[in-house]
Amino acid sequence: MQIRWHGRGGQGAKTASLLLADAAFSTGKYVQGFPEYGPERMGAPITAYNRISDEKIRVHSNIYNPNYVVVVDETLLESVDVTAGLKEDGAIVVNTAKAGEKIREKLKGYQGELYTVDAREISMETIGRYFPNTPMLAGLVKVAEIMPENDFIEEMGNLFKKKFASKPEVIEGNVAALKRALKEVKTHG
Amino acid sequence: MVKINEKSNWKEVTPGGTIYNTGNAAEFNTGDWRVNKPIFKEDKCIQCLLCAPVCPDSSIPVKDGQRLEFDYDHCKGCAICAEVCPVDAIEMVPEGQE
Amino acid sequence: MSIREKLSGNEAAAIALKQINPDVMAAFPITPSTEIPQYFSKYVANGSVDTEFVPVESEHSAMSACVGSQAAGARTVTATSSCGLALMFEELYIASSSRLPIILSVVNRALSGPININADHSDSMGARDSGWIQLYSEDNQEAYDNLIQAVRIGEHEDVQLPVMVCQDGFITSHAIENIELLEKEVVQDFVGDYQAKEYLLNKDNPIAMGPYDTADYYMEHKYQQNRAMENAKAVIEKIAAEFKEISGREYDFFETYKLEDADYAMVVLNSTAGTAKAAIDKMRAEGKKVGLLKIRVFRPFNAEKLTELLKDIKYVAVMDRSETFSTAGGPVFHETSAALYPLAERPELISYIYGLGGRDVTIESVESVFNDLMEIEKAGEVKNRYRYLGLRE
Amino acid sequence: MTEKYNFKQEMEKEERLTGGHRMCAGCGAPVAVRAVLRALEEDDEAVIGCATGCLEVSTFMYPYTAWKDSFIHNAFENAGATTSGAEAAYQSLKKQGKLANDKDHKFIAFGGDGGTYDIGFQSLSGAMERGHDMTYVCYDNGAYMNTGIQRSSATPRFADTTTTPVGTEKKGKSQYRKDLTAIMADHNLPYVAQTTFIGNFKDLHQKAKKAIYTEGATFLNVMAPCPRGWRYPPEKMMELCKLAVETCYWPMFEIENGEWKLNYKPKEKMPIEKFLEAQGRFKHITKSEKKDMIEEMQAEVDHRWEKLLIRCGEKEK
Repeated sequence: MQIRWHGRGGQGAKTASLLLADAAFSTGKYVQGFPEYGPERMGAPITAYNRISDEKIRVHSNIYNPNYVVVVDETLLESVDVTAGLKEDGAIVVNTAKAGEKIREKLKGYQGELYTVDAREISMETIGRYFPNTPMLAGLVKVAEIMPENDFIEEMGNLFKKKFASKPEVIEGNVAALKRALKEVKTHG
Repeated sequence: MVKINEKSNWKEVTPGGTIYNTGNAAEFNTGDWRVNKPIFKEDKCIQCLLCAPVCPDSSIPVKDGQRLEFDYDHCKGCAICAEVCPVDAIEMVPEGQE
Repeated sequence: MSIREKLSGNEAAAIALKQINPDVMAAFPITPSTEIPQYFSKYVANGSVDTEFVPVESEHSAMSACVGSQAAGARTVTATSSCGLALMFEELYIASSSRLPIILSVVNRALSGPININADHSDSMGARDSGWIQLYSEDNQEAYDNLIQAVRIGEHEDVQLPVMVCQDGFITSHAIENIELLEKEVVQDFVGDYQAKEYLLNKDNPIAMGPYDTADYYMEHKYQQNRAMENAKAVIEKIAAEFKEISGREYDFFETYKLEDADYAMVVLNSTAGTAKAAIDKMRAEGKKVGLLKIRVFRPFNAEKLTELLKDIKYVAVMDRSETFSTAGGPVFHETSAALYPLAERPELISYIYGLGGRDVTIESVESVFNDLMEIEKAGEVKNRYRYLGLRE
Repeated sequence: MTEKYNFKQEMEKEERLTGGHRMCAGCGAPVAVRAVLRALEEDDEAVIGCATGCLEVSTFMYPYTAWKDSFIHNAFENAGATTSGAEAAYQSLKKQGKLANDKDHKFIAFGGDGGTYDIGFQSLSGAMERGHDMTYVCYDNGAYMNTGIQRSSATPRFADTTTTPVGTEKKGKSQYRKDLTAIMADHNLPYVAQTTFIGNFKDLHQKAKKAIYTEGATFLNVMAPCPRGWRYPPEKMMELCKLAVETCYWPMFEIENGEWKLNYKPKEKMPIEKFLEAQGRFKHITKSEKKDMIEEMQAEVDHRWEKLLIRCGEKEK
């Protein structure tokens, strides 16, 4: 399974790809998580990738034909060809509060499945700040059926404990964000 | 000069990567980095121009002692200008919701 | 009218630079090339050149200032040795990738450590892949002639690459020998005025140099450098032909000495070539069919020509005055071997590491190498292909 | 030679740094560059050298450059030497009559604190000591931001950086910052100044003008906040600068031909805590119960401020 993340520098798309690799790793999968490195700064469009497989992964190239695309920042739909190479039987998960048809208009004739997550609302109401990567990660796990939801929540809880060792107060909010996102992913066919 | 892009072959890129049309970053759009957008309220503006020097993206043009509309091709929406404006003549709104 | 003189290699290099009359020289002293900026400063002090001399605080800054200067549109030169060249390492790559035809007079010396001030080629051989054209000089005459030609080679519009001209520390840099100099006016006519096409000080067309180059462009830029190096081959020949007209002296990628009918040959560069010629004369008088191939141009490496010259030789000793610690020979050996590989029938190649840190090379030591080759022929097999010459065992 | 500062007129000057560069939203560095370049007379040409760093890689990504003037980036540690080489070329070509002399060329080098205080310090010192007719401008954001917020010798004590992380045993950076402006003053340069962004940029403008139009090697140290490294909301840039000045963490002063002059003296010195608590990188000391680290830092700020007052003749020794 190949996944491509579109985000902006500073929004955590790279972190999300690394967290996803961690979570999938915990289920015994072979994983890759890597960003495309460049000199881009905070706010610039960036790309990150995941490969998840039952077999050892040997390929070390970028991903050109992903099964799944995650768009962490909706405004990227205007400037980046997010569905480029996306497989017809794949799916795209977009962070937006907008209706599915509004988003589909921007996807340049893409016919495959579209899912949306209102990561802004979820993040603000659970974490208290705008960290769209956490809900988007949950959205993707649900859509791509990467692992059972309970295992995912448990594993992420463990990861957050390590990641936020110095600020344990944010762990609960992040876990809540995951749970809500799992429930609130909307499908638009 | 021929426009160089990532499809240009080795004969077309400039030797040493030297650029002959300086200042051509103006052709590169960073406006789409913006998540929040500054809106210029001309009626409130007192033309003190304090917003102009603080812009990291050279996106507040000044002419004849007056600041003009934002250069939205390059503004990244950092909001420093809105913060320094003494009369609230710059309002930040989420991009796409102006 | 040539001028007969007796000069050390450093004096010869300094005079070549004086006659070239560059716009800027930025340099930092290091043994054994120190005398070159010293002599040059004197020319500046006495007004015999128009050059702005920049006495920088390190070799890194020397090459950095050269990059800034040449980029600004000035013909720029410097000189260094050993650790100085090593300190310039990063800048060597930037100079060549920025396509700046800077001229560097290298007086070869061993790299530390341990610290050692005498001749070997570990400095310039370490820089062999930095994108500079490399010319090697057997004596003061060649150091002088090569520097004058280097200006035209590097600045040629098909090339636009920096050139380093090497000679052996102390062995030639500090030895007084006969030399024939050209008249200053002849040299100045030969090198001509420098006019960069695009440069920082061009007030009508400002430029920007030294970009961040992403993976989308970097390889194309590297291939351009590769093509410039390829173009340099024809330019080197053309400039040599023109130089012959003003000097009567002939230059090519390689110089051969009694090679044509030789069974045993030595591949070598810089001062040892001269000693080898003397040894060859001695052995030829004894009826031994020995010969020499001297490399003048190591970058670009003219593999085709080298193959043509060596293909019929039976045994070849390839001499390296620098280590690679590959345990499989030095850089000259590697490149010679690679060049000959496509031949169906190849000479037998033996690698010698020799003369490190100034270990002397005599007629006898050269003879011993040829004798080794004859031994190998007699034995019918090569027992040890990677050898050290003159090592106490 | 301090000219009257006509703010409106200055703001109408054509930009010499265009938009379209890839610096972070809210970055202080391009604000510093714009302000320095505005000090150039419109008719004067400039050759600009730049050390590797955020500013360079983000303003000159092939095939785009945001710089309108001639520009050269060489490496990280040699903006001083590179620009000095370009200046030497200018002197040589001008002297030989090889350049059309109808326009003056000014030479300006930019470097961050990494390229200036640390890896480029030798090259800077050499270029300044040789007295090339150039201005070196450090945009000091107090850490190696380009490589991901590692400490530099300009980083304030206690700052949480990726090479001085806060842990159970360490409370951020152990050392106070290097006083580079004073070190440059000790090079006996004709003009050295320290400034940042205040109000309508009058102080920065006048200092840049003096630095560029004083013959010989001159040095300008401009504090340029980094929202990412300092961890503050980007829109607060001007507030951060004001806090740095009002707490006397970043005093504004100049040294003209050896004469030290204080350009701004707060009516009442603000406690350093105000500057620290505005930044996430000091959260571990401003939010902890123990105030001794803040007191320590206050003592050092006070000590340096007193020393500066004496140097500037504002106070008896």
